[in-house]
Amino acid sequence: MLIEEDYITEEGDFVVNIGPQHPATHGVLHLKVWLDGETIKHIEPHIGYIHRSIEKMSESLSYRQFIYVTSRMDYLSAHINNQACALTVEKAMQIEVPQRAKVIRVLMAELNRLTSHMLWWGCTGLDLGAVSPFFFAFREREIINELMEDTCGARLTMNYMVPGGVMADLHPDFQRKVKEVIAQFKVNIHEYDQLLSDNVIFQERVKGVGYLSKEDAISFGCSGPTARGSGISCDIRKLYPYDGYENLKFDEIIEQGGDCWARYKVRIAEMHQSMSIIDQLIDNIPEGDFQAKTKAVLKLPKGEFYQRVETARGELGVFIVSEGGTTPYRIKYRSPNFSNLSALPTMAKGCKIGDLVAIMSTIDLVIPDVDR
Amino acid sequence: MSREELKQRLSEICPSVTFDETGEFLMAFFTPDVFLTQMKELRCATDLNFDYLFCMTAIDWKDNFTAVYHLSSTPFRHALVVKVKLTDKENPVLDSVAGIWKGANFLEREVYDLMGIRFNGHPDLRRLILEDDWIGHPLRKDYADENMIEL
Amino acid sequence: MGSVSLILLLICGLAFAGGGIFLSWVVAKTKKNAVKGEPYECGIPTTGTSWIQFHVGYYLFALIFLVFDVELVFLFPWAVVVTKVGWTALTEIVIFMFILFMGLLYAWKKGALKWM
Amino acid sequence: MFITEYFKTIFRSVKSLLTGMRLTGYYFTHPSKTLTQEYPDNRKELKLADRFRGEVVMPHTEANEHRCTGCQACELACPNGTIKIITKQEILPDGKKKKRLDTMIYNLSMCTFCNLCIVACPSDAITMSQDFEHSVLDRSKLRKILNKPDSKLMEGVE
Amino acid sequence: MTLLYSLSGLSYHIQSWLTRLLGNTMAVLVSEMVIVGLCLIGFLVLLSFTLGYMERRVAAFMQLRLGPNRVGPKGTLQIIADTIKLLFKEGLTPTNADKFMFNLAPYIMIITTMLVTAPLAFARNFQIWDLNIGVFYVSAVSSISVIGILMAGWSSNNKYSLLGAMRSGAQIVSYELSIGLSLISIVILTGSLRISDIVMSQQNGWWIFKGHLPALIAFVIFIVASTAEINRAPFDLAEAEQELTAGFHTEYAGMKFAMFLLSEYVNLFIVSALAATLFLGGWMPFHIGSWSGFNHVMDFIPSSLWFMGKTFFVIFIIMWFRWTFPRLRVDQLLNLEWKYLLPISMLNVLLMTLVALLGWHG
Repeated sequence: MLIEEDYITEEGDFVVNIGPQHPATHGVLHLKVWLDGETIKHIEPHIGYIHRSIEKMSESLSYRQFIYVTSRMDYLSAHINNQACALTVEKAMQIEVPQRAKVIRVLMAELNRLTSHMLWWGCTGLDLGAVSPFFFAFREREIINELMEDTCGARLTMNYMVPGGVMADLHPDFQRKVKEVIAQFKVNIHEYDQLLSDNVIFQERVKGVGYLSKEDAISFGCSGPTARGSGISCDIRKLYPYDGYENLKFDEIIEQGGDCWARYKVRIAEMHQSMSIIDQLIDNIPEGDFQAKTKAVLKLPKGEFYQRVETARGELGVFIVSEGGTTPYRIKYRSPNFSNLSALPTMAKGCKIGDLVAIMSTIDLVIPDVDR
Repeated sequence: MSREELKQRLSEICPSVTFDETGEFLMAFFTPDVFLTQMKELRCATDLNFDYLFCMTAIDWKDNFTAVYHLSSTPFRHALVVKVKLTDKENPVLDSVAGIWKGANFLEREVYDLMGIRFNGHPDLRRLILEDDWIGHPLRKDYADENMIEL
Repeated sequence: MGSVSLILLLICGLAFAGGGIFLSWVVAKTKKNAVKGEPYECGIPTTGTSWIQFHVGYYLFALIFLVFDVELVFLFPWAVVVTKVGWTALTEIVIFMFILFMGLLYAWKKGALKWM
Repeated sequence: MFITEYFKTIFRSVKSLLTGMRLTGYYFTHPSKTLTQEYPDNRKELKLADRFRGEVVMPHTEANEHRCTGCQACELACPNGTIKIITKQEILPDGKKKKRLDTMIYNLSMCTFCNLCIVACPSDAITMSQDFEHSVLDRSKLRKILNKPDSKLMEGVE
Repeated sequence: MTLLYSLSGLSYHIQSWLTRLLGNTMAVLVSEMVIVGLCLIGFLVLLSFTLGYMERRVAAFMQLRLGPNRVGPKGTLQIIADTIKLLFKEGLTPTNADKFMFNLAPYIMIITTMLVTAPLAFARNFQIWDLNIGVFYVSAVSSISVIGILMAGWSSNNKYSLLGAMRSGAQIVSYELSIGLSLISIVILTGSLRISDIVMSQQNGWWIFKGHLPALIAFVIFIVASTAEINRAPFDLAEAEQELTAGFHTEYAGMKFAMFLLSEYVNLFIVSALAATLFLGGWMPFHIGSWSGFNHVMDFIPSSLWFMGKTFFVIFIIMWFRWTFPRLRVDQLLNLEWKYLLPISMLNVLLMTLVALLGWHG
């Protein structure tokens, strides 16, 4: 009904493999590309190069242990992944999370979203041939990472969330440092515009490229900035709030363009929104416990539990089927990148090879999240 | 549409439907034989309009496979979980919904790869994640691999 | 030094490139195997040949280029004498360029300047 | 009008390009903004966060005492089987038999630094060190025994 | 002492052998040529080392980094270390490649680069060959390099290489026109194609100041087009790392790859030197009207320094481009040339003729 026919290789077709070892695929993604001159006729994504069987692994891990594995899925929004798992367990066991823990979680998640978007911005520049943005993006990202290190003990795969709250209290310097870095970033984000957003070459490269219609975006199950760039309202923080997002003032960014430029603008605007959320919370961290009292061994009641959160790339769903034991019977991670990647062939059809790079960088793929 | 209205409406589409309301979403059990037409109805009926298949997976229960479809509607914001029980453990087959939701193409390939459910009418049913010559389907409970490490 | 220098430069280039590559051939350890000889395509074996008939878009540019390059060849001697000849030279070249410019516009309109 | 639009495009493009060049030019002329940390040279100034998770260590006092009771909580908490605890039976002065720690094997090559073992430990016997230079030439060196030879359980820790 | 003796003995033997073989005049000529050739090779190698180091440092400073700083004082020997590394790399040839063309391509690149250096005026009265069609010669010979690139890309039997080579073919060929037209607009002013004449004509002011607006436009177009001509970012579509991994030289390794790298840097120097010669007065010192004191001080600086200074200024601008801008797409690249640069430079030539005929260029 809606599916295009499978592409059949003809005699004399120019088939180029892009990836798994390619500078622009951001990981080990293999794209088989049928070309006509420079124009893309068809793309076939081949994934699974770093499939680590996280779902199968989680089936043998306890509810305290399985959280850490999810940091390795979308490693750029590790906090948010962990948060999703912790929330699912809390929902199933009906644990009341202290207010302080909720605020800390949201703060950390938004900082994480900022770092993720910064890295994405740098990589977008890098993919389109401008090397300098990469280093500019890492300037603030590095400070935020160090700040994470202060509180969580690690920079990328933090494992800071536990069912019932967070693992440790905030570092005493946390508030001061966050304020510093946000103030600095508010000044420096204008450099992002000067270097890329306003640049005529960059705009030419992304405007009108990689069009994804609203219908297609819904049909492919896209989420996050990829879908919001096509005009779909799908911000989980707004639609199905968790951890106190309902009390915060922020906008859901929606662009109608559907092209790379719209997706780019969504992410840039989201950085501003994240900063405003951090501004609202940083001075209002309530006193209290950072962790609810939980039993040493967690046992989920029998049933099925689904919890979704908004990671930096879209909707992450954790679907746990429990038989009442200490480990999940079946666990499924609905990863945002998986669905977004499946829309890539539609977006890239009829574009040039150079556009493919732009499209991939504005979808902001993280391959470990696709493979899981 | 509220949960009661949804139940009412679903019973119209499929008289044999049974419900389970223990979870967060309304769960409806469909039967495999007329599954495809009912899914089409869910997608196309103007008052239901389940256009967003946001999660699809399968569970290996001891006596059956259960395919789980998480559906929601972007205009109405109601959600539904459709479940189909496949009792044939040796050779589970289900109709493909890849023609209804484009995203199901990849999701079904993943389920086929890891759980071994075949989808009738899928345009390109190959293994997605593992190599083409992999033996077995790892997410099945009876899957055994000599190289597997027990933790 | 005159035109001899061209031969000198030619020999220099040959000697330099040849010397470098020869030196590398002498000092570098060579160990050939089948995989090393494969063309690099991100680690995936190539499908089909790379030597295929290529899209015509590439050659259209070569054709238009040829027209304008001939123009350029005419312009060089003209440019040398234009100040001596005076206004006649300008009028002539305006006409010449106008015709060429029309050609460019024609190609533009026909879509020959669109990359396939 | 086509012609004015044409020249406007050129003007706008050149302006946007110059804005970008001004930014990189600014940083070129301000070397003090350089962020490079010259790592092996700055070891002395390099200060890692207190909570940085380097590797699991077991602190010993000067009297060669540790706090590990050998309860195996960390072994159970570890998701990857990084820690292995071997216990032995020890006869206390009052004649009772008691389980005591014999060796605590920690396999750094399998550790993901998730901190779950530290949280699980009831007697605060293990902690994370700030050491991050783990590279060795021989893989077997990553398998470490955390308790020092002939070390004893600290008085009063149960 | 023995070594010195044996060296002078050796050179004496060679001298007498040459004299016997070729006669006196020819012998002197041959030995002179060998010395000049060695000097030239040494100069070019040194030049590409300098440019390599400069590029890394410029890039680093623009990106808040330090750049190479470990090997040698301030990292100056880094590039030599890299060359030695490349020297010890295995020079692979793909099994299915067209082996003859594959191995020939680096030679073509280097020889073209060498040949273009002939008419450049490095300093006052210092030119390898001051031929009367210097400008024309440069524009003619430099376009041979596209053949080298096409050969490299086609013969590799690699799809990335082929795409890169085809792109570069269309690109270099197109931008050639703009370069030619901006050269012509200076030739109109000087009435001569000889490089030394062009430099001498700028005695009382460089063309970029004397030539009014058309000269400025021609200068900008020349810089942009020559950046494209030598395949440098933002026009590095032939290599386009993020799209074609390494474009036309994907399959090259070791010293053969080094030859491409070297020719890129020397080409960068050549186009910058040409821009400096045509628009910025070559080795001519900077003079201001009747400020004789100032002018004397300027004259005191050696002419070679003037030339190098101006050249490196242009090189810096081209590097500045590279580390600021994203890469263009292939159709945009050709749009830029055919729809913007070419019509404008054609108009510019007419404008320049007008300026010349009205005698404003004094």
